[in-house]
Amino acid sequence: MIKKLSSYKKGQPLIKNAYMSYALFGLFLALMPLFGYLGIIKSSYVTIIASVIYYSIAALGLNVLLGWTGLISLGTAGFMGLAAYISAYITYNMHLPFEIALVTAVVVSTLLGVLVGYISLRIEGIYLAIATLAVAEILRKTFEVFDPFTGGASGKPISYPTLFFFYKYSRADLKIFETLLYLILVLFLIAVMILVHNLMKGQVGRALNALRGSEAAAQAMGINLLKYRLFAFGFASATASLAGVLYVHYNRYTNPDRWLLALSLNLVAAIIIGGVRNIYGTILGVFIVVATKDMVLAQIPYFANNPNFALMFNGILIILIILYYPYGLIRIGADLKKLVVKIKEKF
Amino acid sequence: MKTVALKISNLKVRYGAIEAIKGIDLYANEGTIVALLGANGAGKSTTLRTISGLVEASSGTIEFFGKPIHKMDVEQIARLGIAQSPEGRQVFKDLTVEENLRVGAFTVKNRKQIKANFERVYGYFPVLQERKHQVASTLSGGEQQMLAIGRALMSSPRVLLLDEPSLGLAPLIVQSIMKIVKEISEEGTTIIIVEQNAAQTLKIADYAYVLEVGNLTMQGPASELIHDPKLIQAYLGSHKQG
Amino acid sequence: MSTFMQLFLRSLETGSIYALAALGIIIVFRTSNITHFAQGALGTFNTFVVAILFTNYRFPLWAAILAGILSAFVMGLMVDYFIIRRAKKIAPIAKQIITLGMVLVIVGVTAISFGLDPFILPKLFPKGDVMIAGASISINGLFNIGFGLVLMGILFVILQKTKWGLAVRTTASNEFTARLMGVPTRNVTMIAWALAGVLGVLAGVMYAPLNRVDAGMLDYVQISALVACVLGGFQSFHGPIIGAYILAIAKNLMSFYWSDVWAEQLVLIAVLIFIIFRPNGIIGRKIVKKV
Amino acid sequence: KKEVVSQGVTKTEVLIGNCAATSGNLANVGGPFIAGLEAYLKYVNDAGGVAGRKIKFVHKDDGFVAEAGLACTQEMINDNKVFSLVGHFGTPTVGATMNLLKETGVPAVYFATGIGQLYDEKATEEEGNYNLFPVQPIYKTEGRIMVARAVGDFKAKKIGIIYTNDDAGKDLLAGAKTQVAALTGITLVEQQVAYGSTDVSAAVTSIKNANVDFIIAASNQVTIATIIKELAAQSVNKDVITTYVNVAPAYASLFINEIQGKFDVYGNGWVAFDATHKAALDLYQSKIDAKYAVNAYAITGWIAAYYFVEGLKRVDKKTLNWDNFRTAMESAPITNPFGGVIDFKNGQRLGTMEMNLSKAALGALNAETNLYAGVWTNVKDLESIESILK
Amino acid sequence: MDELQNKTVLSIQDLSISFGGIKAVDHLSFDVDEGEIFGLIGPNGAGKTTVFNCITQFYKPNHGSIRFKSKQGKTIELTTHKVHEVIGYGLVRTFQNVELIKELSILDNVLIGGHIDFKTSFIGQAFNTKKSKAEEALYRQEAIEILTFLGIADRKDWLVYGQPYGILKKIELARSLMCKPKLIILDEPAAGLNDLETLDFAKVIRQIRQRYNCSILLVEHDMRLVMDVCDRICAINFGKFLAVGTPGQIQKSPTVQAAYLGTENPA
Ligand SMILES: Nc1ncnc2c1ncn2[C@@H]1O[C@H](COP(=O)(O)OP(=O)(O)OP(=O)(O)O)[C@@H](O)[C@H]1O
Ligand SMILES: Nc1ncnc2c1ncn2[C@@H]1O[C@H](COP(=O)(O)OP(=O)(O)OP(=O)(O)O)[C@@H](O)[C@H]1O
Ligand SMILES: [Mg+2]
Ligand SMILES: [Mg+2]
Repeated sequence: MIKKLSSYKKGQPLIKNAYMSYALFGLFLALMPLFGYLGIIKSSYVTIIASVIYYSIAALGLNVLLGWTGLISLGTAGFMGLAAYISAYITYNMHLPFEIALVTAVVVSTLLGVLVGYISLRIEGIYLAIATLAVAEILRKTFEVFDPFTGGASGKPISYPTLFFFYKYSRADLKIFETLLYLILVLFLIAVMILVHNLMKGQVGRALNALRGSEAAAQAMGINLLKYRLFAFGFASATASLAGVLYVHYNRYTNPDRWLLALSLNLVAAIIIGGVRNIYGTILGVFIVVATKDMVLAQIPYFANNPNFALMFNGILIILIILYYPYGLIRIGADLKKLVVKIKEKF
Repeated sequence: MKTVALKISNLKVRYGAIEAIKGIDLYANEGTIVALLGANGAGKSTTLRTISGLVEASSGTIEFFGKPIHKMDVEQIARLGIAQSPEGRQVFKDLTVEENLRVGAFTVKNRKQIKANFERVYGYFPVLQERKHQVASTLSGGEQQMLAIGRALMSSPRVLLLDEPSLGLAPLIVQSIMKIVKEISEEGTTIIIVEQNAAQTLKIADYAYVLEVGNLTMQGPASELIHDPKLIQAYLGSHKQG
Repeated sequence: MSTFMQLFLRSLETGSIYALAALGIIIVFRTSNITHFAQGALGTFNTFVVAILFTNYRFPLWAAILAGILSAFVMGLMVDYFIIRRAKKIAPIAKQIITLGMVLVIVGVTAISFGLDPFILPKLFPKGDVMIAGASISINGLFNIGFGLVLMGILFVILQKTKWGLAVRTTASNEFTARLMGVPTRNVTMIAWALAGVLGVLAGVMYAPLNRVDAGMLDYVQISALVACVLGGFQSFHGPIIGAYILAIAKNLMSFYWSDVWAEQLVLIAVLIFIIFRPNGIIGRKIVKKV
Repeated sequence: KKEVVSQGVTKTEVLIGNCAATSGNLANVGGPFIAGLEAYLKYVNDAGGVAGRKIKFVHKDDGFVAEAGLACTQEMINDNKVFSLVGHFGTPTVGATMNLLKETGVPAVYFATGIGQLYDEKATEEEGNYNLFPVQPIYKTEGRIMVARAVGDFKAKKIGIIYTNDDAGKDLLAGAKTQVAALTGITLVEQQVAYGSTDVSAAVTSIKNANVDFIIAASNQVTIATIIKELAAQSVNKDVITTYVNVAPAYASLFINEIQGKFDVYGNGWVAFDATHKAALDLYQSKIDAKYAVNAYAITGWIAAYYFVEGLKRVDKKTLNWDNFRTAMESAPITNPFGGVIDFKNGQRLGTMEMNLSKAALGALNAETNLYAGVWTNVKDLESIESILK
Repeated sequence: MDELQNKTVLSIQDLSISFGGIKAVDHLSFDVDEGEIFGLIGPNGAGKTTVFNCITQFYKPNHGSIRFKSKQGKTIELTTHKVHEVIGYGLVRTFQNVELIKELSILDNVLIGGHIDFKTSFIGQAFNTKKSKAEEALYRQEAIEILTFLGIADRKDWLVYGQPYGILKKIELARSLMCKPKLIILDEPAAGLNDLETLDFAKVIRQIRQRYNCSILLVEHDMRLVMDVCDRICAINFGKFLAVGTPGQIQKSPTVQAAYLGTENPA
């Protein structure tokens, strides 16, 4: 293994074709439920990994906005929640299929996102961050008080939706639905990864980079501020709402307390500690923020019995990563490789 | 013997993997003008930054009137009386011209002195006085450059580091800057000046060093260097002038 | 009229709490370029310190508060010394996330060191009401309003008129160059963090008697303070204070005269619309970018 | 057909579990709750367990987050293979796992939340909620009782209700409305405040101006003190009733020094500490960590364990499986050692239906702080809506 | 709006703009011809950058017209257009204070200059179609050619961050060449170059004109460069017109000498 690693040239990924690597990654994720059934991993891990997946979808879109375009949004949770409620309402109260709910929820949330994008032309930096926070707060308060639609603070438990326009849920199909929805999550994640990859590697990515680096230069080079900001906001809200829809159907529940500022901040944190403008970095970051406490720390008996220590430890971890890997933990890969090479040279 | 105001010995500086300064020795006597010349990326700005403590030396020493300063903090060094007009101007963009100058005098305790310095700087650059309530970011390029130089002068420094002071200035102003530099050096301030315009600089400098990719390749009294054929070939081209 | 006055006075009291928290946020922002998401958590921690000293160690209230201020000050210094100082070269966005990490740490530490139970803190002036224009307000409330205003007035003068204030503003503008000019930016940021800590515990101590001391006590104050900063403008120190009072008053009037259910949302929408037209808040001047 | 034991059961042991928030902002509820639960189980185990089996209890922190609660519950059911979930905790977790509990059929005894979805007059096997056994009062039920008290005991005609916009407040409001609709000549003035709100003065002013006879403070925990202190500050001086969740000395202490006799604050209760139930309290206090001696959450944790153990006892030497357990739970009413009876028969899932009434009063004076501790003194014993209105 | 005369590519007429009380540009008029290298000089704060900002629409002038004969052969009144539309007509600029994206490689920075010509749609890029790939490769090729032409191709994969000032100026220039401009406006392109480099740069400017068959409008304080490469020069002071003419004429103009050059005339 060591030989193999170091035989690759510096800076070259292990798998050359990016698409191939995404496909393999997807396959790996897709096998999780199987591992769960076989008892190789705890069945709860599948649910936690699922949460890593839908939050990653939201985080990838947010990375386009935050990382590439340089606009901070603290409104992600609001958009996720909005889409979750819309989708829940359409499937559960209106008895329409999942696909219709998905499209409607994503479209509505994205339109709202685009509206906020308009605001971003006038409001910048920290003001924009807090303005988006205000938007999310407005939404969250509305989730709390608009009971007929949201179920209020008790939340909205729903059942599985009709899939593919015909496949209705019955209790006997529990496992199938669980797995199907999980696979849909994986599929969407890989699709979003490829989408972000394609868009950000090319002209769109460069345009957003330019907007971040120098608005003046970007405009002078013909980049339409409005168009690309709207795109970035639209894209981030679209992925956030996609994630929200997947959230609510996978968990069959949502409540207003889920869509707090803390979640938006966690997603920003995930991007920063995983790696700004880095696809795998984003997912790694989400894993650290969302899953370490439950999947890693909780397995250590000490932390399991002292959850407040786990909380503290998670916080310290975030701070340390930012201090020592300010460009994202994903760089640890390169460092490890270097270390392996070094060790190899020594012996 | 004149007092040595600044003495750099065997200085090395790295930016990550790149070694920008590869071991240089340099000194400046009190009240003299020392020019630091060299091509793009030779390490001139890095040298000045290291003197001010903005960049850490990887090895070597820097002494200010015999006192080692290379381990000191930036602001400590500033308080000793070393001022710099940095590359890229670095004015405080959201502060007014007046506030910028006032910060320049941050280390000066004496109010009278501050007032005198204000008058002096406004005397050198009347346009700054006209614009004293203007926010620095809206100044023209040259006006910002004047502000940066003026700000450095506000602290009545004992050693003044000027990084390309004439950048972006109109010919007339360049001439007057050179005069100003001469004038304050005659008052006893030691000046290290980095310039692209070698000919003009050598005219006012007492001593000059030439840096090439991190190494000192030439040095000598300015009056001699200005006639050195190697230097002429490297920096003055056929544009040699009298 | 007395109804209005009643709401108005109570809003001022709440506004003082928001204003203190907002001022802490703004001081940190202006010196470290960090949006201080841990302002509430730090304030909460130190309010616990006050409560513990008062309840378990039987300190007189004023002594407990002083001790809490001291602990907040020291904690602020420590945060700067151990974390912020090491993060100088890190991008501003990443720096804010450090404060998120701090929230987790502080919430954990609060639970570990003070246990899980909430505490009670009485008012500094436990008894007595005053009638003003037909509205009653407690002496303590009046004190809070007065104290808040005076404290903020002092800070305002310091920041606007003194050399220390200039140092703060240059630190925010361009820290590296400020150091080059001899501005002790590290002391400036350190004191800013310490001061923010103190303002946090003051907000906590003012708020606690209205409610109780528990882990989430300042969550809502934190968000209101952030919104107040935007409303008032991040470029000035008095803007956020004005913003805080306006926010508190608007929320109460809106929920009394309009809708108890939708007041919060309506106020936030109003704030959003306002900053679309004044993108730098009430006080903030427009930042011109010249190319 | 030969009966087999369900998962989590061995000859010597029965495994149960739950998911609760023991970190974060709700740890002050989750922590004591778990402690009370464990104390009762230890007490039972020390006495030899039930039918030769010791009860083993596992729990996990979910931080009050829905999806973490779901994952945790799956881990309990699928990986740990618990026999039953006891004291499942918190609105998000219960909400997110309701489907799962129904589908897997795992018995769940006691829910530490009052959300309305648990309320069912006739649970069935098909619907799946047949295996869910709520014990705590459900807020909707309590809201009805509050109105009954206002009308029956305080002769109020115009009732003001200040409710928080969370599940507790809203469900209490819904219950109150139901009861007002069932009565004649009673009006209800509603004011909403945000849960955790720092300033409720607008709502209080509105209620004051409405000139009501009696006030329902439909809010749990944090916000109750804010509301009552504001009522005192504005000298509204009308008696107030609040939910059972707040009927703990800690909450009375929050406001007792502020009301200064201007008005009385009453609270519903479903656990009574009066003379008849003294034995239960003594037992509890002898087994629990001293710091939780009067902690309401710890007591409810104790009760959660108690209800499960009662079911277990009834299965006794029969095969311990889910069917038998459910049948046993329904077989006869179960008396709460701290008062009240819950009857699960015929699919009734209503939680506690009888409540007592107590009043906040001054307790011991702390000389140094010059503050009184708050206590609750019993005013009326457990009663149902019908008997209150009689 | 009048069509521009045959040889005029840019015509500024009666341009005025003020900030608060300051008249930064004051009824200024001048024309630039096709294929011409035209210098704009004046003391610091004379309003040169402001003129550039008006031309490229970063500032909207208070008064006056700016007409431009576009790549497409039409006369355009620039003041009615948005900043990002200007480059589409073949007018591109560099900045006095370098405006580059530090975290990107030099090559990527240059590629940004090709933005306006990029044809593949968002959708096409999202699916990374053949066409998209081909177009990307084409522009990459072009960018490398330009970098080679300016002599910095060896650095193409380096980050912009940490590059010396002279290189930064060149990257900006390279970026502006990506759109095959008709008129390039350069704000102090030689600032930070030493004497010898400035000399080389004069050559580069002439080569650019030849290669792209374009006009160049430049602001520069280095008189040797200006006098060396410019066909005509316009001098301004306090936003007002002073003189226009060949380098020889300008050098001899007493008003320009007094306001700007000084008597100690270099070169
Ligand atoms: N922050 C930095 N990070 C990495 N490398 C740097 C950094 N700053 C400078 N360098 C490199 O160090 C070397 C010396 O740079 P320096 O700025 O000192 O040169 P200079 O002589 O002042 O050049 P110029 O004439 O362009 O101002 C250059 O190769 C430059 O690329
Ligand atoms: N946005 C603005 N607000 C206020 N004043 C401005 C603004 N922009 C420019 N000015 C003023 O207008 C004048 C012209 O500025 P401009 O940048 O055009 O000068 P310039 O000729 O390019 O000078 P330089 O050679 O120094 O770059 C300056 O005095 C400047 O202070
Ligand atoms: Mg330099
Ligand atoms: Mg200019």
